Amino acid sequence: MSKMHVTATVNGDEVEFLADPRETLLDCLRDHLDLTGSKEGCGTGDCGACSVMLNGRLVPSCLVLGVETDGATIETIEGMAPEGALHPLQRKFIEHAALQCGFCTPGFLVAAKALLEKNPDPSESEIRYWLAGNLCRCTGYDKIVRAVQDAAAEMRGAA
Amino acid sequence: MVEVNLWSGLRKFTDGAEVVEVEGRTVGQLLDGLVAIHPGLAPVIESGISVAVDGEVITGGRNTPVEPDSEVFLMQQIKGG
Amino acid sequence: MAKDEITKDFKWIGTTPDRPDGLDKVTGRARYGADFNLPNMLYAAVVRSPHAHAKILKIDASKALALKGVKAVVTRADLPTGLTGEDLYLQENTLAGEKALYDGHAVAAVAATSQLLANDAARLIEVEYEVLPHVTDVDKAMAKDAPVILPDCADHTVPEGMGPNVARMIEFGRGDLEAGYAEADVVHEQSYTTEATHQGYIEPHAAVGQMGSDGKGEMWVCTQGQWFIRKMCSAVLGTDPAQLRVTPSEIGGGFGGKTTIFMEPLPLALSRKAGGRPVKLVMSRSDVLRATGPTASASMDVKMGMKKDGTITAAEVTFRMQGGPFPGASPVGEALSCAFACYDIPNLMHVGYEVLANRPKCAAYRAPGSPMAAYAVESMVDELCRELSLDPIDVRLKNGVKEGSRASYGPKFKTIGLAETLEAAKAHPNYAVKLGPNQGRGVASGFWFNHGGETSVSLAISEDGTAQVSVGTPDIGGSRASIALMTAETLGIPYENVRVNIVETGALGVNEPTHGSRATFASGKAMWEAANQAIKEMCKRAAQKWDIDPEAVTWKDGAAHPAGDNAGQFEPMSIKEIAAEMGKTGGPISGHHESTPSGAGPSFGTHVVDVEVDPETGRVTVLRYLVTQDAGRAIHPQYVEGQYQGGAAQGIGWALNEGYIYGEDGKLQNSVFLDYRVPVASDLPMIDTVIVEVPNPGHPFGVRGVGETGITPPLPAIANAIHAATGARLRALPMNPPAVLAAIKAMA
Amino acid sequence: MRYHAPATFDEAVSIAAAASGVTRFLAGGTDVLVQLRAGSVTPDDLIDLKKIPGTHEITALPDGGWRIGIAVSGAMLGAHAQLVADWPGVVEGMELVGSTQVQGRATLTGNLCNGSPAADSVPGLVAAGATVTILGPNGSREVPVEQVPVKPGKTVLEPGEIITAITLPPRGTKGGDAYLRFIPRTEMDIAVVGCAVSLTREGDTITAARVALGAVAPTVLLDEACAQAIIGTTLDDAALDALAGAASRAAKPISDKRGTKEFRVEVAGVLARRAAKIAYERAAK
Repeated sequence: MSKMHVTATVNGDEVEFLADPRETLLDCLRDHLDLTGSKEGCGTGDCGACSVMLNGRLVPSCLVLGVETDGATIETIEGMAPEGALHPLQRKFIEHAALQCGFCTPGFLVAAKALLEKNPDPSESEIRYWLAGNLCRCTGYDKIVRAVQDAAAEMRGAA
Repeated sequence: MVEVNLWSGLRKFTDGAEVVEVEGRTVGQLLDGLVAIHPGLAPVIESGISVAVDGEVITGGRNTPVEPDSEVFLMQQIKGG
Repeated sequence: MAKDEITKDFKWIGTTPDRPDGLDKVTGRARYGADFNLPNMLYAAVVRSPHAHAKILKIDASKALALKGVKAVVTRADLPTGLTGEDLYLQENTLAGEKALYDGHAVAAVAATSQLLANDAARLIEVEYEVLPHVTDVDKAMAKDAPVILPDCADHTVPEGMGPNVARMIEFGRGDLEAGYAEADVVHEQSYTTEATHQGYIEPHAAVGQMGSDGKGEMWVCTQGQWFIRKMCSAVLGTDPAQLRVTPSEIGGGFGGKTTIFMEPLPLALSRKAGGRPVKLVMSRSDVLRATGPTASASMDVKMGMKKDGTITAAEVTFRMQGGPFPGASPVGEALSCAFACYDIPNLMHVGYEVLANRPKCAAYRAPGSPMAAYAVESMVDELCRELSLDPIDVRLKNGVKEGSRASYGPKFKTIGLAETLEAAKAHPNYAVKLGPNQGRGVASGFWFNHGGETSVSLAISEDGTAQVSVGTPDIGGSRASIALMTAETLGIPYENVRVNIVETGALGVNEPTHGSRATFASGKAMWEAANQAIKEMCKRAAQKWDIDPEAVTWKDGAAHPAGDNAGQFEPMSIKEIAAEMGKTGGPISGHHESTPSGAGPSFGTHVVDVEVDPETGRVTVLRYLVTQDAGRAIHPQYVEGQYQGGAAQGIGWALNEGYIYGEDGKLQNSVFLDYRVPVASDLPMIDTVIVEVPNPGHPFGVRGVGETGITPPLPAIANAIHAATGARLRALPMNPPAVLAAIKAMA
Repeated sequence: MRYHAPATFDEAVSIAAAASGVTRFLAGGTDVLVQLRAGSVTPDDLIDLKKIPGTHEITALPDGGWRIGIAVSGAMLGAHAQLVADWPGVVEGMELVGSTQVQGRATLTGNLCNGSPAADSVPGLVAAGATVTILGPNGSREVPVEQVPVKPGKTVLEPGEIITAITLPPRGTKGGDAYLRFIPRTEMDIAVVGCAVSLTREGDTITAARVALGAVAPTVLLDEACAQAIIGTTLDDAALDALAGAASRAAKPISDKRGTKEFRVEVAGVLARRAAKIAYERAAK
């Protein structure tokens, strides 16, 4: 099967890769662009570990084909601390011990960032429902919710 | 002599005894002594058991010392998650 | 160690600094099992049985091998013969032999130059089956006329006349049951069932393996225990463990499910057949649910007698558990030993049966066996408390074990903290919240033994006085942080000056996995021994410089000091000064320790949950949740809380919605996260915690393992709360809405 | 697998007409990619409709109705304030499909074409009286949504036919709709039972109603008896009881891994009652 040429903007950089039409965006990020921060936990859009921003919208990259993203703008976890300075969410996740094994963490961070861009002051319930598509099996979510609340408060203060 | 407490399922190998007096200064010696007295226990001990000495559950240590007045229990082997 | 020797004045222990691996894990840099690639690497796919039980008549891989880019196919014929016992079962589970024993059982594997090609090739491997009758239900598997899964599976414990799938029988007890029941005012007897659940770690199993024709190999793998991987893969492949070097990746959750092998020998076997090219194999979620190691399903009978004042006079259980198609995998022994571990009961009997079934080979899952046992026993205690109108915490305090109590499984307990967790629960504001209509409160306690296990640690002082610690227990929930804190405390240096490395099998002696809640306990204890060796050496170097007796030097706050005025007047010599000169004063300074440490103190916990039940739909909403548990000593309290909260969340999932669903055809019907329903963020409230600290005398800092106990009480606590809210008693898990609604309707 | 990204619907139809093997269309992709991943369906030709101009648009029609492009995601639907004000039940049905992430991908058309009786967005469309425009080699036709699913996994679409848009009728004044579903968790499930109610009030009296039930039959049901139970009433207790009874009677479910038959019958009535109350309140605004 012939591969297709794809040009996209990933974390601000223009990238090119060859994708088999059957490969997902997640496959392409991980295998062709060596961006392994996005994880595959299910491959069916049920766990959120592969969350990325595609043209400004939060999507599961396992449910997007690589070939669909020609011309698209993509942001992944690797683009969250571009100059090395952590995003407030990243700092608060560490401070609040909002991760144990850390496998779901990139997906949570990308999803939580999308939430705070849309809603800078979410309630606990809004955080929980927004993040319902991000499974975490270690933490019971308590510390994750607190980290998002704290990051939101800090970002509101800074704004 | 040390008193070794068995679980009741083992009685069929020990002529009904739940407590067996064995000579030994280590866990390993006790286990060997048990098998010498009641050979039927050999497969049980070989297939893996835990031993509690004075309340301490010992999984591997045949060399763990045992005092004559130590409280010794044979237990089901415990695995963890 | 005597209790009064355990100090309480710590500089680092009990603080909550950032975890050492935090930055890697929030930036996507941390490398997990599937994040690793090697040059010239091949990709593997596995062919799995679509049948629950079938004879394998023929495997024809010729079409797959004809595809350009397909480099190797392995079947059972490529593995050595003559294995016995657990090694044989591991091999049989890696690749089916004469029969496929469950839906998803691996039958063949293929390696090719791309993942897509490997997947295509796997579909071209033709397997001819003769489908056999199957059994997946534990009670049906017990029957005498059940399909035979493994001929002659019964060991010496099984009496004559049992069904063909009963592999083991366990029996232990004490006292006089009949006399005990005669003393009781109420005697109840009930049966309970639990369905199999999966650990549900978010990271699927993944490995890259490489092995030459000389049997020398390398492996990168997500695992709780790299030495177990080494030993088990070597056994399955017939190679030497010392010739296989296993490097653990970061691990995306395990909960016991990554303490053994499933597909891990396959990349090695494929590599060996493909001329030594490295091979990567990553499981799909569906593979994980179908063909890794869930916990057992259980069918349990409980009988208990209680006096009007709440005294439990006698109790007995009979547990039947299936652990998949091989003996030795079910946690029935652990379940029996945990069943009454919270109670001091004079008259007890435990009977257990391990049963084979056409389901995946069970693995450990967080406090294996204890949650099912607690569901049965703690529900029964609640039934009796309600009948006698007694407060459930008071009854547990009255009967609860304490130091010196004889455990239900035999020996006497040393220092333990069950009563303290009960008191903490009773004193917590949650226990006083007034409940509204359709709301109810449930209480339950739980127990786990904790474990020492084979442990090797080495510690080295760097030239600048910082320290590196090499441990063999993968960091699954923050153990780098806890071990670094204990190292800083022991050496008297800043936390930031310690680096804890999780090392490969070539770098240390044997270690058991991170299981049995042992990482902080056992690796921490071994680190302490190793650090003290290094300290002794540093004191020696200072003594040499001061020209005094080494015994006259003590270590305090990261420096050597003269032990007293008689030792001489010298300025303290810091670790930095000593380290800077170590090359000239006798060489590198390090310490190491290898042992199977004893002294792992059990951890008890008590949970209090409030639920609201929608009487029209049976939906259970968890309103508030409290965990009180004895940590012995919380080294990094945030990660202790994390263990409590995570355990509670997994238990809530098990109680309410998780469970394997097998069809009449013996196939798993819910092998995706859409239908295998783990709790999502919006399903749970904040989970309140109280860290009780009754120091464990078996550890230099008083540590008890904290990982496992927390999953034990939620199952019965929620059942008890649902009963309080509705009057309906749910004696089968999961207590999902159809089950709860049916129970409510059955009362009307 | 060949991937096509046609620029017009006509081009898409001609690609499909020329294809001889398994053909799938890509709107949101949340079902197609799962099947692809599982290896259960690997199309020979995959036709991505998202690059066709207009497919991402929500258009207000002159008569007060709405046209929804086939690539409009759930997230876009939920962000459209006017559409939400008119048809909150339709939008909430779509917003229940999958996670926030899936909402960035999944579409009404895709959910409909998947042909699942449990599809969350379909009862709302049926209750609303929505129609779809179908384009095929033989031209275009307009079909009510309730006629699109034929049986589980099968729709009225002939080979080579595609849906080009969904049309919602004018809401008018004093109308309201609502969709409720039952799932065991709070999120991330497919309906065990779903119920949508759309109604119109004059004062306190219901003058028109459509009630649709999901996951209780091989296709989403539009039930006339349910509607009759509340038309002409003020949705008093007697009407609600009648509605619940009618919904439970209409339900002809099976027992499966998501729920038992008895549970579904019972809860169909519970949800109908609750959804009707919400729709009734919304119609007053």
